[in-house]
Amino acid sequence: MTELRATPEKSAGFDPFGFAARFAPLIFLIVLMAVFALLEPRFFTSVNLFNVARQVSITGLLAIGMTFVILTAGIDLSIGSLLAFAGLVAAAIAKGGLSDRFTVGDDAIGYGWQLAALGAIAIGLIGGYVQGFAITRFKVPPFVVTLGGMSVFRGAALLFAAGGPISGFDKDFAWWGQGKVFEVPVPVIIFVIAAVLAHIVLSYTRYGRRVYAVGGNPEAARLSGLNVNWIICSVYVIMGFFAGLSAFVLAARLNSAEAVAGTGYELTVIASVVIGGTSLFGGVGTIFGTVIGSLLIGVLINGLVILNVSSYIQQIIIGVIIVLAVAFDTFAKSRRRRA
Amino acid sequence: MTELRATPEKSAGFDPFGFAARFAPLIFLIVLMAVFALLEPRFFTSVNLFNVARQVSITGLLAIGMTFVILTAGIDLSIGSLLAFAGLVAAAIAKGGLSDRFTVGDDAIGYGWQLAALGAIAIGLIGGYVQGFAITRFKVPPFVVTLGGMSVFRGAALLFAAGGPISGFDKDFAWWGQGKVFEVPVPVIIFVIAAVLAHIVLSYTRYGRRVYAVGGNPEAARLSGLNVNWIICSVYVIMGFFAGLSAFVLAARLNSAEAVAGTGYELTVIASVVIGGTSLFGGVGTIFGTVIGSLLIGVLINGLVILNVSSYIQQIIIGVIIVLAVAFDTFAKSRRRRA
Amino acid sequence: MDTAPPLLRMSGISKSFPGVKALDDVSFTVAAGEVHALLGENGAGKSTLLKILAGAQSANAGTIEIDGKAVVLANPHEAQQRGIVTIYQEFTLAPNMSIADNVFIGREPGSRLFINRAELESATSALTRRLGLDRSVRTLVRDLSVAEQQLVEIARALSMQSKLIVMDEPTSALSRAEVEKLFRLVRTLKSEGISTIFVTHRLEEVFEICDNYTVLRDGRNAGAGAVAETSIEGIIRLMVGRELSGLLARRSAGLVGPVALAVEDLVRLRTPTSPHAIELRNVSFKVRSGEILGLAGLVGAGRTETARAIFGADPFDSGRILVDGEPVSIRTPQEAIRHGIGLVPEDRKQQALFLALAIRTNLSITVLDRISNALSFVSADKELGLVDEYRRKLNIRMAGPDQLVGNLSGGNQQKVVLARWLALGPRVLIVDEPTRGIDVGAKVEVHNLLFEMANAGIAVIAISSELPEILAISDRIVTMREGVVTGEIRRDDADQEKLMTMMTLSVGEAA
Amino acid sequence: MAQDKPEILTSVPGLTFPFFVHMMNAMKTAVEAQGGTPIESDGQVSSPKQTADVEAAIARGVKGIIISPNEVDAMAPAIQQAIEANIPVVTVDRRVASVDGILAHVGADNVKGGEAQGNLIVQMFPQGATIINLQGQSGASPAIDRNKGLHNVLDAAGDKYKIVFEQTAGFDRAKGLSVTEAALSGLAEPPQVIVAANDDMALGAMEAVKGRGLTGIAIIGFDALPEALAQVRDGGLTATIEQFPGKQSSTGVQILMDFVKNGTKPAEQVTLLTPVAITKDNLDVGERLGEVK
Ligand SMILES: Nc1ncnc2c1ncn2[C@@H]1O[C@H](COP(=O)(O)OP(=O)(O)OP(=O)(O)O)[C@@H](O)[C@H]1O
Ligand SMILES: Nc1ncnc2c1ncn2[C@@H]1O[C@H](COP(=O)(O)OP(=O)(O)OP(=O)(O)O)[C@@H](O)[C@H]1O
Ligand SMILES: [Mg+2]
Ligand SMILES: [Mg+2]
Repeated sequence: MTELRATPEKSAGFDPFGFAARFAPLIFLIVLMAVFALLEPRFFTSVNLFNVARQVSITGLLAIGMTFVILTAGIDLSIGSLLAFAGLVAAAIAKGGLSDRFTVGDDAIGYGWQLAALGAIAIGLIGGYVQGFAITRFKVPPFVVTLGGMSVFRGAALLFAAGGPISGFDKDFAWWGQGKVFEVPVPVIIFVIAAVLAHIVLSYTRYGRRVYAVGGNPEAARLSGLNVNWIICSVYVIMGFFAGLSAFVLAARLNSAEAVAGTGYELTVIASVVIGGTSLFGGVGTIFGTVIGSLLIGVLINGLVILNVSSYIQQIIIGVIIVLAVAFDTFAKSRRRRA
Repeated sequence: MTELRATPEKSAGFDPFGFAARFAPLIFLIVLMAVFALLEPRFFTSVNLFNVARQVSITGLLAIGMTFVILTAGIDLSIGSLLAFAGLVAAAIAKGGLSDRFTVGDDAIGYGWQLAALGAIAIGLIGGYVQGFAITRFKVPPFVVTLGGMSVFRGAALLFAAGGPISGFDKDFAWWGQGKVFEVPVPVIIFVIAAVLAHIVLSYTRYGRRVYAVGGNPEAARLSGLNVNWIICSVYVIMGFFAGLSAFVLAARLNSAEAVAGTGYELTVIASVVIGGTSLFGGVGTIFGTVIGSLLIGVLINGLVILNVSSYIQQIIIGVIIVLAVAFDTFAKSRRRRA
Repeated sequence: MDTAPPLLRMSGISKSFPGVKALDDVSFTVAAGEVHALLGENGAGKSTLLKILAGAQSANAGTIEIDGKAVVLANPHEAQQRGIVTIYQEFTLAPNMSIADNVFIGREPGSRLFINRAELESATSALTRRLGLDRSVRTLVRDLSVAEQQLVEIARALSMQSKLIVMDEPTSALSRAEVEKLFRLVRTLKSEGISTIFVTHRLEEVFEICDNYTVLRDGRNAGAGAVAETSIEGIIRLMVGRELSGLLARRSAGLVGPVALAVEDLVRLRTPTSPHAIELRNVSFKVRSGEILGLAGLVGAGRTETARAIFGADPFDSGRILVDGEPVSIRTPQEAIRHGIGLVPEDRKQQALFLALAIRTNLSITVLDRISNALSFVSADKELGLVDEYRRKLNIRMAGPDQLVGNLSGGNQQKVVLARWLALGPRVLIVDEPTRGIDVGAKVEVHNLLFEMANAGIAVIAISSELPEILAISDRIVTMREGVVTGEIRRDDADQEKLMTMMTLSVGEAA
Repeated sequence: MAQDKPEILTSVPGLTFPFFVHMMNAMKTAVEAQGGTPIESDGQVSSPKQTADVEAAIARGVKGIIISPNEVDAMAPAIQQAIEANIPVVTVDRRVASVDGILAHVGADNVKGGEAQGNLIVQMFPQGATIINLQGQSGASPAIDRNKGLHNVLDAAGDKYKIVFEQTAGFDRAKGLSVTEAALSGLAEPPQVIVAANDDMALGAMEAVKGRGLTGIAIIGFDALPEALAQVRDGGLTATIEQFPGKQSSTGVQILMDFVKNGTKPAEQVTLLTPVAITKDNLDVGERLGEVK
């Protein structure tokens, strides 16, 4: 949204409040990183920062999809479950079935990572489409449909793998989660490419404008002749795509897929998106913000662990900081309007 | 005159669509119960129905509070954590501290159930107030504040009890969860009283009217002279009260309080409220609907266990039925419009 | 050519809502190149008919023919494909998107995939300039005033390929200057052979711009014909089906009481919530109890800002407000109400109504304390009595007190808002565009109500963009321009021309 | 549901954990083998849910209950209720001490399992060691008990055993990985031992260690899942703890069915199996070794 705010004031030189409003989450992130770096210099090593980036990539991919959903004033609670299901399907394909589920390393036969990735993404797309269909066709609120989906996909994942993990993939598969290109972890590269593409789609294409319009005022969008149902359905399909993709990357990263993977991801991911300045009421938000929001949560979790803060206190700090980050963003924006 | 033309349709006798629209969740519940009773007659024994009622009471109390919150277009994700924290505080008070946490039965010394109940409710009220304050004062969306609260209260609960449970209360305390009055379990009585009171407040008092108004259009409510912030804050306090109350009842029911209690309750409770016809956009909903919604979920869980459905398939069925219940409600209401 | 079918023929259209038959066997014909007025009281069914034409609602019965061919308009997209473009009565913009994005939403220039921003913006600014909307096309719609938003909606309609433009009360939020610009555009369209359907409650406008008219009454055809062959009275008779009762006698100015509200040097800088708001500079005026003070000005004169500042809806930076001679501190609407000040806001849907709640709840919200007992229980009897009282007094058309306000016609919604404040009985009542979208009959009723209130000793501040209305109801008129008071005049000394001059004076000239 | 096919409630804390899935399967197989019909209950890691399941089973009129309680104190009232309804109850894995009348308990205490981990560390590193401890999900009773057992041994063994880093990783593989990565970044020296409260976290830690290219760190899991056994065999993990969930279950079912069918009470009211640390040397102890290919 910040970038939408076209500003005649732009020419009036540097506007500190405008800057703060636009980059509030980024400022917050930088301060947070500075604090961690001061408290524990090892936080700031390149190894650790790459770790953070890699950890963030998985939920970050989900957050990109979630940005589309939230821009239409929707929500998707099913992503964690869908991810688990898609991951198991990918794993089963990669292992050529369920019988060899624990065979380790290259001995594992199977159908290759290409088919496995396709399988995960297909499951994601189908899961997203079914939910989008229920939302637009039966007029059931996204919260309810995806709450149902959360239960259904988890059940499906557990049933599919009979409750157990599937693990040990070949090197090519594992490369997608563990490999590096010039020191940069592969998941990070995937995340960055996905973020850039999503940014282009949202900012410069017809489709992107329509997503904002539907979120901003669905009735107005309908009366303007947009196919609102189609657009709403499509964002859940996009979300499903990202759930499938991150399922694949996560499986490669862990060298294993489990039915309990992704539990609780929905809230982390929604929090990342909202911290990045996207409004839960739709129509306002950017991919840039979402990336910052995802990094903020990733840094927070990593930093507190590195500082070896007791896990109970970690939870308290994380909760407080999430609220503060959004409060700071709100405050910065209101300051700007005052200025 | 349109107003004259309006009347004949009303006197035209029973309006099946109008009836279906109003009582869609109830109809759905009755059909569900009939199906279970047919498939397994033991579902319909009085023992089992009282079981269901007692199980529903705990989440039902939370759902009553959540109805207030959702009526103002808010949401509270922190209830499970707040419940755990409040329960532990009550337990510690009942046991006279943390040192005797495992002393069983009447040997347990302590400050009595009265103070314990007060303690749980006080924690609930404070927790609710702090969140309501952050929402109204810092203008952070309820989703974010209570997501933060969810993390903070869970951390606090774990810290308070050092992660472990506190258990073994005296008979008077346990009566509130395990006792019966003329065959009717005490939690059920508490739930019914609370539901009736909440219904009266929402339907017949000034305060109730204002809650609906604030949910319906906060700006209009402000310009009509309502203290919108006060009302919004108050619903989180009410939610906190119910979190404290149900924490007390749950501790009494299980004869124990744990830091992990209530995990995932937020989604079940929100689902109950929405199934009961309350709109997540605020301004529309009833306590009657919430009670039906809570029963529906309780019956579903109980019925599937009694039918000996495999647990994974249970999850799939529950997910599907939640969506169907809301779809049926929407459908019945839209039929009415069309008619 | 005489045998050619008309551009549009709707016949036998019926539409029911629960409890209401909005349209009953309505026929409606529009020829190519004409400007056709669709008239009727509030709730007559005009908007419903036009929404059916726009594909936004479906009829229960009836046929639509375009150029003699029967068509089915299942959704707005199909209607637009056939060249029917609609400006709706309600707000249909995305508030967080820019003017340019809103104007071309769904039809952006560019390649199949990507938008050409430069072209988008230049095309938009060409349009907005023609309409006299003096804003960067990148301004967010939510930062615009109601009038400006209306212009954006018009710009959007004009940007579409059309044969027929439907305008449902486009002028209700506009002042004279913009109305004239709009009419100039309508005439240009007409010369290009494009037809316009025009809905308004300002009947003079019909005689200015329209060729033919159709009148609806209670969802049925009440008459149609050429504008040249009728008069305002003739149309009113068709609309109302009876003679209108005249204006009430007003209490003479001599009986006006002491100063009830005084505003002194009110200053509000470019401000907290709206970066583009009008700055108020040293606004001062007084209003006495029993008096109606008219606030006149062009769009952007700062009248709404003044009203909102007095009412505590927005903060102001300096200045004093005195009630009954005592300085008071008002920071919230609640405090304003406590001091006996009420405000009927400009935008009823966003700022006044609870659309999903019942009429009774909407009406009683300001007086809950009065109609409830010590235990804070609301008395149903008192509440229903209240609804009944105002349904009669203001002739509100409703299916019943439990009907949702959102299902009322625009005019009846406005009456519910007025009733809410009348019920409270404030000492000072500010009404901001109180008759926007209200039909002629109801307008008289609202005016009479304002008189009654003044007669009862209430100080009334009336803001209106219609000069005839200001002249009809005020005892005294204060004019504003760009946040500055430019003059004050007694009604008896005022006429439209004088007011117009005062409204366009700049600060220096005013002094 | 005839008299000759008695219905038995088989209830475990949560079927999202492979450990309990195995336990459930063992229970069901044993019940069927003994001529009963198992009624499955998944506690979903929630005491109220497991209580509800027990109540539903009582209403259904099951002939016996075999249960691994989600939380021993919180499940006490439900078990009490079953006993009052004259339904025999056998508890598995976790013992409910506060209720009288439980037919039998078959268990391998989680505290003992944690001690087994500690003892293995002491045995492997008699000179002392630096240790990363990955705890289970905060507040969950196996997490508490296993952690307690580990500390019992290491704290007693003296200062040379330094827990340099201790965090929860929620019994979750992805968290096991990310927490270990952070821990390795935060420590000046890599630790000698990583001990985890379940195999999932240990396997996650193993990936983190591999990712860093470190060798020679002993990684100890818990639960003896087939995958962990495979890794112990292939050298990825150093050890895991076998609690014999299958044996516990089948023994428990045996006792229960004996009582249901013949009214025989067990000789021993409490049967405790000692948890065993499985390393390369005693892989054959692993109950589920057969599932590993
Ligand atoms: N969605 C709806 N649900 C129920 N009733 C409706 C709905 N929309 C319109 N109505 C009713 O239909 C009738 C016609 O309304 P309509 O909006 O067409 O009137 P109108 O002629 O446009 O009035 P106005 O001049 O006030 O805009 C009114 O009685 C109104 O209450
Ligand atoms: N509800 C509101 N809150 C904040 N600012 C508002 C609001 N409504 C209007 N404004 C701002 O006030 C400015 C001028 O509004 P408007 O044109 O209504 O002025 P006005 O003097 O009241 O004129 P008129 O009454 O003729 O419309 C607009 O630019 C808009 O940004
Ligand atoms: Mg209308
Ligand atoms: Mg105005």
